[in-house]
Amino acid sequence: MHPGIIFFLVVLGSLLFHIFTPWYWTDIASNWVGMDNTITLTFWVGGGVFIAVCLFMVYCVVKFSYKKDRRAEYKPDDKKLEKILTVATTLGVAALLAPGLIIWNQYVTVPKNALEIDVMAWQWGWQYRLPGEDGKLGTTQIVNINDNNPFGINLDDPYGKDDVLIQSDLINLETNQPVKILLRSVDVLHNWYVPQFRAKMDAVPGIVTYYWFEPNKIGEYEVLCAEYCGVGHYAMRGGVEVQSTEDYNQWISEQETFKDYIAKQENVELENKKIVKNNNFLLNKEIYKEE
Amino acid sequence: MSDEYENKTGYQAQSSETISSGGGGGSGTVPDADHVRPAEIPEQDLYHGHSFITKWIFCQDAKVIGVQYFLLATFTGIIGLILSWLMRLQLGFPEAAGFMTAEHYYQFVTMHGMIMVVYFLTALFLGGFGNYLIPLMVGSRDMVFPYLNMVSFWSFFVAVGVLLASFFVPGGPTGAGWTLYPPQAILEGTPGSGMGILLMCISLILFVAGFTMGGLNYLITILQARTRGMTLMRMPLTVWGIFTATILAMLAFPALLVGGLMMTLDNVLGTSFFMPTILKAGEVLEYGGGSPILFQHLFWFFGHPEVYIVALPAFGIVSDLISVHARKNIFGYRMMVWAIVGIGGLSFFVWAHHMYVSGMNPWFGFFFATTTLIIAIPTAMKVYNWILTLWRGNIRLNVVMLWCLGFIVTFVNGGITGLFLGNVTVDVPLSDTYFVIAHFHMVMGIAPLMVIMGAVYHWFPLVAGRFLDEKLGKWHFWLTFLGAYSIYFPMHYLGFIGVPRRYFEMYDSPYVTSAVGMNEFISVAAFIVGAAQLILIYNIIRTLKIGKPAGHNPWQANSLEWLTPSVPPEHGNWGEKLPVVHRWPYDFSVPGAKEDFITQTTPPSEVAETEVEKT
Amino acid sequence: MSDPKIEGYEFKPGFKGMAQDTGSDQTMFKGVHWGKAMMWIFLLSDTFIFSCFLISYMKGRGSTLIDWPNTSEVFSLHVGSTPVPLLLIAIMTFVLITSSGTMALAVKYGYEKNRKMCGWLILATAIGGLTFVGMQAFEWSKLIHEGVRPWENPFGAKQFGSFFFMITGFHGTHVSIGVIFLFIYAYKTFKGHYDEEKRGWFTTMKGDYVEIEILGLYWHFVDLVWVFIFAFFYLW
Amino acid sequence: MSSMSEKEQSTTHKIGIYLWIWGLLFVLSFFSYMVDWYQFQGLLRWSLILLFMFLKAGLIMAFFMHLFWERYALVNVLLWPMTAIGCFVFLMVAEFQYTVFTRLFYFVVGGQ
Repeated sequence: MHPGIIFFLVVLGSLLFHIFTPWYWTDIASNWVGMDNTITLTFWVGGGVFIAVCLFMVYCVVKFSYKKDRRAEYKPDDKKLEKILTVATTLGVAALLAPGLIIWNQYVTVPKNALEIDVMAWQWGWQYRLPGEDGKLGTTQIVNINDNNPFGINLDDPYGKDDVLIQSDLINLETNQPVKILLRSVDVLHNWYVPQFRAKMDAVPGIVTYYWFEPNKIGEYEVLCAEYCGVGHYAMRGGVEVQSTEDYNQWISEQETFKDYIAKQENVELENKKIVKNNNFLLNKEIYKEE
Repeated sequence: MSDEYENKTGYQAQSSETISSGGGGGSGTVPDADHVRPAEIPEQDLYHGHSFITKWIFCQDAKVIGVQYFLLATFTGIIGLILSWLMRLQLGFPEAAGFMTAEHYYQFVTMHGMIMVVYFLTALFLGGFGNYLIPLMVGSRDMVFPYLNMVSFWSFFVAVGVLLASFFVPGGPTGAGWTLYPPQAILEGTPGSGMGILLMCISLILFVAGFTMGGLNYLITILQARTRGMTLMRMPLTVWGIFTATILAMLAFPALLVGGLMMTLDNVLGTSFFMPTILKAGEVLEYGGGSPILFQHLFWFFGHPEVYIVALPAFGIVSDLISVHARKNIFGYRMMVWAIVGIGGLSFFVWAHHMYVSGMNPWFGFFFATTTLIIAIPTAMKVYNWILTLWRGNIRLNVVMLWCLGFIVTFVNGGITGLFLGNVTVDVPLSDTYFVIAHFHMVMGIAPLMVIMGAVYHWFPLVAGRFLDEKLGKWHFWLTFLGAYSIYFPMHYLGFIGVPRRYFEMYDSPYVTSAVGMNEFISVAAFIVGAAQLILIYNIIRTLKIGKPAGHNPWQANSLEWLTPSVPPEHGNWGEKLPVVHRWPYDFSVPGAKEDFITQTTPPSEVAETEVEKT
Repeated sequence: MSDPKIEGYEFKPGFKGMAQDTGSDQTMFKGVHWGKAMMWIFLLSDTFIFSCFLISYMKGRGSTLIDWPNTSEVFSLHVGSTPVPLLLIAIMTFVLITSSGTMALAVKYGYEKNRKMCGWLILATAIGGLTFVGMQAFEWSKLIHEGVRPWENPFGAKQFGSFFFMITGFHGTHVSIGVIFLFIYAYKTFKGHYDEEKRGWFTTMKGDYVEIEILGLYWHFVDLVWVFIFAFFYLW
Repeated sequence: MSSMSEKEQSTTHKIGIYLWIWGLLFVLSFFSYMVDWYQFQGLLRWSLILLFMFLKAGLIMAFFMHLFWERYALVNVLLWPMTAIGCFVFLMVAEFQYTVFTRLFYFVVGGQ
């Protein structure tokens, strides 16, 4: 078989694979349709160039394969053709870049009404914190983290007391409500990524990073860690449930606030102290016995 | 010691006019048209080895050093290949890979990446092809600092030794991913966070030191030791590619060196360059205030030029191969040179497109997306010029040309997906997924590999004096090309469904279940492609014994490396007198010429009746 | 240096000359010795190393919330009982500049083939460098004595100690290597190796006074780096 | 190296120029030391520091390292790569300002 034909089949196969592939992106569940559209645009432009270049190559290979009595054309360059190609390429690239930059501008500009969610990552798990009635999250410090303060909230920050704590890797979101994901990590890099929402950003220890999206499809989604974070990386999962406003309000009212949590912990501590006392008592008795 | 140096006399600044017709017939008087400026650099003294050790091991001949680099890089590359097999076994057939833990998997991923990018591709292109071809192509006797060149190889040797030693230390090699991002690289929870990462950093620092010595050689040889008549704009594009890549390496490796050094200090001394306050297993570690993103900036300030360090020599070499085997001049030579230089220059202003979702200052996205897509323009020009070189050529469809065609297909494919990832918005859903893996394997794994293979088939007759077998070569090409394409083309679609990279296993997510079949397919293809490389090894061994002798200039090429008095060229390359260059290396199929090529040393008076446009 | 004479080549000044040099055959840097060209390119690479260090330092110092120590206090020296800010650093700067000046003169006398003068000036440079390293060692030991370590710092941000020891250490290593080579070159100059074109140990090249200039380039570079370290580390 | 011997006459300069530059370097170093001595602050301090630094660096490179007398081909090869460093510096300034902003805002100040 002529090599040109095989190369042609490769191009054709690529095209057919693209058309008939069962592996394609998941149904989008957020406002970032623009990203999908830009990808589609890039596919049309880029795919067109790929096919055009490869078919031209195949044509050349078939048409101009070696003949002993023929001479190749002698033409060191063609300024005009090169100019045309440069301009055309520049236009194509600009056409791809423009929507990219516009949507990126939306991506980094968070709408005013977005709900802030503190996503805290560690090796290997997630937990979440929502603002309470004041609508603001309290500041945090990693050094504050202990059993009584699992999020490391600064105790002297008045905004922190009513924060809603969700000590689970599952979180619920309200549909059509923009959320600003504030990512932080206590140890290494992580990345809170839901394929259906398209958006992602690394959680970096030492700073707080953010991105935003607006979930618009009710359902359950899986959270994946998308930045390598050690041996447990592949198993670092979480979940998101997008709910209607009523269901969401119902759910949020059942969650405990930092204030509740402190009160509960104090109770537990009291209980623990009692238990420890008892234990010590028993222990002492046993030691007595042994002696 | 001084008697070991030989000054090949007979070619001094004063006595130049009588022999300036170089490769052509020296009839005594030289026509005006053939006049070339007399020599301005004195003849180089060379150290000639006497014993086996100084001739073949601690050798100062750039050609031997080139082969040494080539062999060691290939050896390391084969280790990288085996590691990739193990990874594919785990991903495709996890039940058959029961011996592999997640730790092993991540260690293999890391070592595979680092080996292939730095110790295989960089060393092979610059150390291997660079050493062998630069002096031959620019017409010098050797590299300008042969001793330094030898030390360069041996530092690379030690670097590889240290790298491989990390397989045998407690904790094993580092499993931090080839990007070595802190904090995880030096924290428990990542395999090899103690000795492994330390040895990796040491090995990289040795590599950089060794490479700097080699790189100085390549640059000064090209800038200051060309032969008479060899202007920069008469150099083959191979030399241009290697030259620009070396400049990039000289300026980019410092960032890696600094990053590696600072991480080593974080690891060993407990400094906090990259380490913020960290809570690990309920305890706050003794770090604080550092910035992990700084490492990423340093790493990619090196890492992006590194991509072009691998790609530019490939661009250059493939241009030469296409031109020779299409019997046609490379289309738009000037444009090709400026594209190489432009890509090289721009590559220092695009690094953070690897970091769109890293949490850096979000406004950087605008800057880096723009600069990144600007790079697409010169790159696209190069692609156009390659295929326009084929247009109305007289294409020999031999193995070398097949590899070039394979390069064009894979490179265009990978370049197009680069438009996806460089454009900041499109990168957001696709980054850190298999799309990225497919993209960079296609564009800087398979595409440069195609060029390496083409170059091996092309220059083997020069190095060994015998042709590699065509039939075996065709089997080798089709298995490799079709296999590799079917590994990486479908892999993009895994990225579309959102499978993150660096997952040890991926079968418990409902939406990726359908990836099982594809993973098995990719793994099988990977095994076949890897095994197909045995054909090349067999071919080389067979050829060395019974291959068809090549003789002088077997491909009817123009460039200087084929015009040495002896094949393979000896130490000193040119025998009695250096060649004199009269034209660019692409005068193929000139109308009116006797044959379809005019070598670079042919003086104008000999081809006066032809219609040569360029000189 | 001013234009050498090359047979069959007419030098032109300015950018026109640059275009002509770049477009010519054989060499791009006309009349520049291979070793000198190599040293320049190496220094360019080394510049990137120090730039990366200083950029990291800027990023590290800029991002920390803990106060950076007041350098004019930390590096002050007591004269009698009054603390003089940055006194030692100022002296070190003057010493290094002095040695740079002697080096420049050594290069000049080298090209004039004034063997004795050249040798003595190189020796003076070496002694200047040695003094600098000695004072740096004193400064290190003073800071270590006060409790500053690469991993901690009693006066403020942790990164102060880390960057201080790393950057001055790396610079000090450059100075020390330079001092070793200065002594070797002084020996070779006095021995007359450059007059009789004796080959070096590891090179096929014949000895030439241009080697003094190459060494000089390295030494001035070390001084140059110190200018930046002085401005960014001590004065900021 | 034969071409070098021809070069020698043209490579030396009068000793005066070296002494002048030497003196200037001392003076500039003294000035930059004075910036700290008088504890200038803010923009003035920064512009003075940078001014004296670049002047000193320029003098060393131009005269001690002979760049002033070198041909433009060499000078340009050496200076153009510095644009990459400039870009790196510029972006890292933006980066540390962003870092310190997030740290202050989310760890210390917050909504207060």
